[in-house]
Amino acid sequence: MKYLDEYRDPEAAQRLLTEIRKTATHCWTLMEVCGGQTHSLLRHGIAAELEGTVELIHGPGCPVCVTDQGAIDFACQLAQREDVILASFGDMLRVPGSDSSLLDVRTAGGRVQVVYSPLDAVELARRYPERQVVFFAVGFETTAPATALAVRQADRDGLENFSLLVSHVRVQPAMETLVEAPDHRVQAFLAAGHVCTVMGYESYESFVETYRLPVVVTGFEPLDLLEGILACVRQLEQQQARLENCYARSVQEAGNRAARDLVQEIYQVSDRAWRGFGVIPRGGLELSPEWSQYDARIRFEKQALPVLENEECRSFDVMTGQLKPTACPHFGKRCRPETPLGAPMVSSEGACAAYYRYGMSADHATA
Amino acid sequence: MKYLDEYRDPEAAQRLLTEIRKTATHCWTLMEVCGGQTHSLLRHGIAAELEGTVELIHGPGCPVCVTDQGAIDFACQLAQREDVILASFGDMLRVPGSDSSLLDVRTAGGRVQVVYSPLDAVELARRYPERQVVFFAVGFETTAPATALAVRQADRDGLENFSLLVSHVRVQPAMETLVEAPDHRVQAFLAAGHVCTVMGYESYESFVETYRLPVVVTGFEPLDLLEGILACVRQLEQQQARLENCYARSVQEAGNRAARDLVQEIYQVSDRAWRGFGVIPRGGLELSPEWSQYDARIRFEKQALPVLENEECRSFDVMTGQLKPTACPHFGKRCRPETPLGAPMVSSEGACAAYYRYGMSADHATA
Amino acid sequence: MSERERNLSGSWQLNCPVLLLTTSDCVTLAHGEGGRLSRKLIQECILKTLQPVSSLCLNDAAPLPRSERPLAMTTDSYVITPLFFPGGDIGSLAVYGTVNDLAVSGARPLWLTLSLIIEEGLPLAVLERILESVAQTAAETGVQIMAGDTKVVPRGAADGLFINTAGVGELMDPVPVGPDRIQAGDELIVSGPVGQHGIAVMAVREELGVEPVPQSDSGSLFPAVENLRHKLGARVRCLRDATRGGVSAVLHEWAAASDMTLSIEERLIPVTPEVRGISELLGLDPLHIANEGTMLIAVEQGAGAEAVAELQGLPGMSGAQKIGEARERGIAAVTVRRTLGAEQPLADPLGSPLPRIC
Amino acid sequence: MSERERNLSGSWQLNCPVLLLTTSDCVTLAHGEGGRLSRKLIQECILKTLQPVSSLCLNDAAPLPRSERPLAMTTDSYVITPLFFPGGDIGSLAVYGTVNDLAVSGARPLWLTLSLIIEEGLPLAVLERILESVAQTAAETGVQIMAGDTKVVPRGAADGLFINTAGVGELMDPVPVGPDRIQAGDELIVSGPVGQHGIAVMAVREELGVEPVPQSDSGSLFPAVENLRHKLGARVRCLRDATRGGVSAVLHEWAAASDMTLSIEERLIPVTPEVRGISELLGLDPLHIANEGTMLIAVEQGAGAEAVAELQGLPGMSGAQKIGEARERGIAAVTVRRTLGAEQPLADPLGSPLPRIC
Amino acid sequence: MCLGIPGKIIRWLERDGVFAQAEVEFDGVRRVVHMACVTEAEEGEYVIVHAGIAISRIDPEEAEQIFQTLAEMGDDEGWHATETDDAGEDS
Amino acid sequence: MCLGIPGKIIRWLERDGVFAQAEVEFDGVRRVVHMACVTEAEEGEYVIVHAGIAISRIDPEEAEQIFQTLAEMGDDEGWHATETDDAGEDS
Ligand code: SF4
Ligand code: SF4
Ligand SMILES: [Mg+2]
Ligand SMILES: [Mg+2]
Ligand SMILES: [Mg+2]
Ligand SMILES: [Mg+2]
Ligand SMILES: [Mg+2]
Ligand SMILES: [Mg+2]
Ligand SMILES: [Mg+2]
Ligand SMILES: [Mg+2]
Ligand SMILES: [Mg+2]
Ligand SMILES: [Mg+2]
Repeated sequence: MKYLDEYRDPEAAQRLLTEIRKTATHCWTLMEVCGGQTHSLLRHGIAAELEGTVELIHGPGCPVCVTDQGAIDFACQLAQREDVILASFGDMLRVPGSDSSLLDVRTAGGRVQVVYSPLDAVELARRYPERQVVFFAVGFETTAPATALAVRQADRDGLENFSLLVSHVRVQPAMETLVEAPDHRVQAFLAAGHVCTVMGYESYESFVETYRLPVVVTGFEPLDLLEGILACVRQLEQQQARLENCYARSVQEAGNRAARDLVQEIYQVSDRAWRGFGVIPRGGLELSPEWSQYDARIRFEKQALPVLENEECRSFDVMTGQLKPTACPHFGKRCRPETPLGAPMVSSEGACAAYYRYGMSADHATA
Repeated sequence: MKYLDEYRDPEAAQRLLTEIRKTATHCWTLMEVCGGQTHSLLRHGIAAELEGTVELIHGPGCPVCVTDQGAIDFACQLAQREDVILASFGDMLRVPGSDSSLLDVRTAGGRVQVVYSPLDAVELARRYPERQVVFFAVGFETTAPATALAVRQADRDGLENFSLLVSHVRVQPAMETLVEAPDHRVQAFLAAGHVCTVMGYESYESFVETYRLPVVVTGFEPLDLLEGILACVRQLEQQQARLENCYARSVQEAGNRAARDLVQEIYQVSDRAWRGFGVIPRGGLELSPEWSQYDARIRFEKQALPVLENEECRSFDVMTGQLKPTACPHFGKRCRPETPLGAPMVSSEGACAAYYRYGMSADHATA
Repeated sequence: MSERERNLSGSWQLNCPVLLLTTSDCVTLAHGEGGRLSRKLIQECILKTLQPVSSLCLNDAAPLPRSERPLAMTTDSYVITPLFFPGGDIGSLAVYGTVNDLAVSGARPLWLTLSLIIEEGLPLAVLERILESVAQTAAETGVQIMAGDTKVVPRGAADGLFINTAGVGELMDPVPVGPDRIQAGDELIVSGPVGQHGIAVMAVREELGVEPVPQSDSGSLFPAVENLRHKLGARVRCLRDATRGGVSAVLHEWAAASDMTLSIEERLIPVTPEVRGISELLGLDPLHIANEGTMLIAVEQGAGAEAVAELQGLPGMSGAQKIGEARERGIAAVTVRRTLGAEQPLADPLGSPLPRIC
Repeated sequence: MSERERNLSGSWQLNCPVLLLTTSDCVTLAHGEGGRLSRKLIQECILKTLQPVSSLCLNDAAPLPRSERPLAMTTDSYVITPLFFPGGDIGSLAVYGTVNDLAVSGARPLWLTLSLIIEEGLPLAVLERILESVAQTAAETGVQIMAGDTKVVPRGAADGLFINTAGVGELMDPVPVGPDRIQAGDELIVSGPVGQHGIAVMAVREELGVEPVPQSDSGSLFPAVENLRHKLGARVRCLRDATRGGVSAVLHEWAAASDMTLSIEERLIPVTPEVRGISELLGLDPLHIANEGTMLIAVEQGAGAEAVAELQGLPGMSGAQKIGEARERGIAAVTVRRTLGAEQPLADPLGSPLPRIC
Repeated sequence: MCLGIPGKIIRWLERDGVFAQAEVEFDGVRRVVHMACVTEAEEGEYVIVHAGIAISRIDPEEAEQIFQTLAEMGDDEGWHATETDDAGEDS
Repeated sequence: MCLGIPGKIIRWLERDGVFAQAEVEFDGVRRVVHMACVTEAEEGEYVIVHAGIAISRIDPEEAEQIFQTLAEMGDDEGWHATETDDAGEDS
């Protein structure tokens, strides 16, 4: 596939690896913000190859992992209602709420429908006029244009049985929370390529200036990641802290104007409870008042969602890079993909799940 | 079983048969009003044994057969609603409406629940508070106390999701309609034993006087039927026309006071469309105004039900004794229990179905 | 009784080992999707429970032991609601049913396959209890479970659990000639009271609220078949377990196959008081109600008394009765004599009888 | 395309003879209740359609022809939604699936049983079309249908139609020794592009709206197995159709059975462009997706090239590839080399992969 | 229509008024029956039950009448005398 | 997060505004994609698609950059020169 296969070229990847190894005089600690990058780093074996050269720590980059337990509980409650179809991305189904996951609810008879696109959920609303279709709108800024467009479509078609349970989160406030922690270990960031595709990277300028940390906008394929890592390592070796864009085929400085307009039209910035973090000021998006008739929380008369957390799960430490997943005392033991204690073990993007899947087989982990 | 087995004693039945044959100097034509009696006469082979001695013609005695097609159509519509559970006696399920039967509707996804008792339908309403449970209240005066009691129970328990689709019919007005026809052939009536158990038989006095026809209240077991037939034949041989009670172990002259009170409390007499007859004045029961909140017709905003009929079905002729089921041109050919043209072929009490089942095997009918 | 209440209330005691692996105590879709949970379910729950009666392995097909005799094969799916009923459960039924189909065909039941279609959400403890019943019934009837399959379908796509068993058995000499060879004069025998299974299931399913709860006749017919054939040899024409459609359906099938009239007498039909009471209450005819451990047998003229005596001497068969005989085709394919003694056609039911008020 | 639209719209041409008997053009509960309609459905629809490939009769069990060779037996239930999918339907699947289970076990498929669980309301024309597909597939694969069963369950108690087939076949010499005998150096071969069935079904079921609709690989593996065994004899260690859980599930089962590390290379895995495109779109790994006409084969060290050449010469097997080999147990039971060439564990999926956005 | 089956009252559960209930036996089984219309019946008596509700008490004396008639028929071995008796009773 | 896959625009279905749509090819398959954010793209161009909506046009020149860098790396067979070049480009 064009624009995929060439970025997975083994020989080119080896040359970049070599270059990184040559460049690094000692072992730098980088954080990849996005779970998609975590996935790719582990799937393609990059993290393993860089052991001793670059330590990659996994950021709060999975909107699935950070979705507040209270929101999941509410989604589960909605899915249990006879009049509701709860539509969701597949990723959310195994994430545990305080009692149960959406998959558990479906197992117990609730109606949960996996969709590829929020627009497919609008189609469901068209097809089942006697049901309320609630789309569980999780995701970073990348996904917000698609959910915003779903609202616009529902509005155009006058669908009164469509609403969103919005749990969109914003990346940069979380990065700030993270580096505000006195003991953080991050020396440079790989910024999330698709978030930047939508939002651009202008806003990182002040971040770089404030925290004096390199930020490199990075894509998702092996060469993209290796290039981003190399750029970070070079800056670090040169004791620089600049904002770089290594994913320029998709990312422009100002992002995508139409996408930002869509997001701006439908949403407004709000505080948001992040799983494992607590409430992050300006850490999420909510429907603007003009579109509040599409807000499932209002439609189903539920006000504030409690911030709930499984206390045993050390996801905060994992997501802030304080703890390698494998160093969590529960990892691979009580906490496994089939019996997750926390969200990072659930989502296929979650750092713990990624380590479990790519780094450790079941035998290995328990041996 | 006490009060059943002794009334099925073969030897006693033979003696009554002999007595009837001895008594009858020529072949009399009797009508058994009740489908339960039709069933028993055919099931036990009594009709066959009396051939040439007594001709038994089958009256409009099956509330299933006479339930207006419009009511069935409405029941089918209700059953198709997602919020409704349509509860019914098993008998009604195969009766065709203008398009389809309740069984067809269930096959197509509608929720139709067979119950033994109307009180079981109230239990359904308790169990499914989020659904509307509509009980299809068919039946003669015999069944009306049970459906009336169901309303009382629902009322006691404050069940707002229970209602009746009332299609109760009254026997005597139909008998009057029948004998008002100039060409009727009935020489005596076996009155329906369980209708009289509830209503008594005082009201037949004027009937006997007006039409000069013997009326003998008769039970359902072979000896009961044979005794009733014998009583009719004796009266006819003696050119008498009296009201007799041959089911005195269950029937009192005034009927059952408590049962009549229940019926009176909940229902009022009304005109009613009878399938095959058209509208019979005072031919049915409807909920009295004080109980109209339990009327499914009102609850589901349906006013008058059209009187619909399949024109090919000769059920009027069959039910008025003008036509033996086997003489219907469709009998056993296009009209069979699996493809009924009319209600009498559907209900297990229907005269056509009874003839088909007990009198003619499929091979026989088409041979 | 308390057993039954427990069954209906669904408060199972949980002890399936696979539970340790997942937070859910129910079967989930993942259990059916071929990955780790599938293997755990199969190995730690199914294989473990069935181990005493099974040569099951995870391979695709299992070799059968050699057999010197000709073989016969059958299949049946079991879709009963509720899964547990008085006198049995879907697991025992799935073994007895296929064992009986082999037995009445003249085969000694030897090997079964067991295929489960599980609705997402079935409590694992329910599954385990049913598998234990399968294992126990297989042990009792001497069959080995040779191959299996497990599918999980989404909530609402099945009714708790469906089981299919296919069976292979050795044909014993002489094989019954079959219903097409029924002759005038042949005697018709029923091995026990009729209608028990159907009435037992209906009583629980429709919540008729009757006491005592009637018991299903669910059980193995092989010992009776073996004894009969030992005693009567080729004088047994054919046998059939009177399952769906009851005795009536078997009579109609046999009448069609033989072109005889099969004529029975109502007063001879054995019926238990529970079945009698409920049948009268609901206006049902026990001849049309399903059985699961009761068969119809046609024997040569003159062999009826010996067959009945033989059956009545066997455990659980004391109710065996001759109920009629075959005659040259008369007024109808199947006839019954009731109160007045005249022969009249016996209805071939269109479908399961529905409770009547009329 | 127009075929697919017709399938999805449900506008079937109606020509099932049983239609003549009832006003409904759908299967009703009465069709499953053992009475007249049951017999009509079985005789006039099922038996008639299957007649060319069947020794089905209404008796309880069917005698099997004598066989000189040892036999093997298997069973599978088919619960696929939708019933018709690009490249097949539940009927052909139910025959191919069981034929393939016999084939990969080293048996020549001979006899099947066919058990239908029908949801009330299934159009009779759909049933007939599926039975025709069963008949055609049985004819193509040379199997006879020996016994059958039909159940109808109430609306909502099943998902249209479930089919169970059990199969018996003759074991051919030499029987593959099985995955527990896989040795270091053994070569792993896949018989064609992976993931086609699962992706085809997902594309239709989830209405992904992709064009062209990817086709299932559903088909018989017996000719390939027979050829391979003819050419390679005992050098074939074991074979397995890579159904639920895909190639990954088979590798994990084999690794567990053999205690080897099975190691494959991502770049060698054959994948069609349709499967590739959809997998990337939904974040799925074709190694975890189900196949229905593609198998994994383990052969002795050195026999891989011959096996691949043999397979590639067979119709429909041109995509066969060697994908890896067995080694002494290393870092994990199953490993894969991707872009950077390092060996890393291959996940044993928990359940069917769900489409991802993350 | 109107399938009505005799059952024996085993035990009153709620004796009074419109919501009266009793346990009633039908051959081998018992079930709760609504007794609103036969509140004055006693345990051991038989009632006719239709659709879950008792609609009458069976009068044991009246239940015997047919057998007396039959016995008389049997005695006389003819119908004339019997007819006279019956007519006498009925009129 | 944010699985985004490159696809090639085959055909515009609705070009304008927020409800714009095009047929987009992903290796062997095509599907309708919402194009609200890339209305100025042309047929034959590639877009990145996430959750059914295109979020960017792929810039073909920028896409080549890494391969040029690599080519240069390859030519020099060392990292010093390359580093200098790269640093030049980046700063
Ligand atoms: S391994 Fe499990 S408990 Fe530990 S941080 Fe990850 S998700 Fe939480
Ligand atoms: S046989 Fe059929 S058409 Fe004729 S009167 Fe009876 S129900 Fe109607
Ligand atoms: Mg069978
Ligand atoms: Mg069931
Ligand atoms: Mg059988
Ligand atoms: Mg299987
Ligand atoms: Mg028995
Ligand atoms: Mg199998
Ligand atoms: Mg299906
Ligand atoms: Mg297989
Ligand atoms: Mg069967
Ligand atoms: Mg292939």
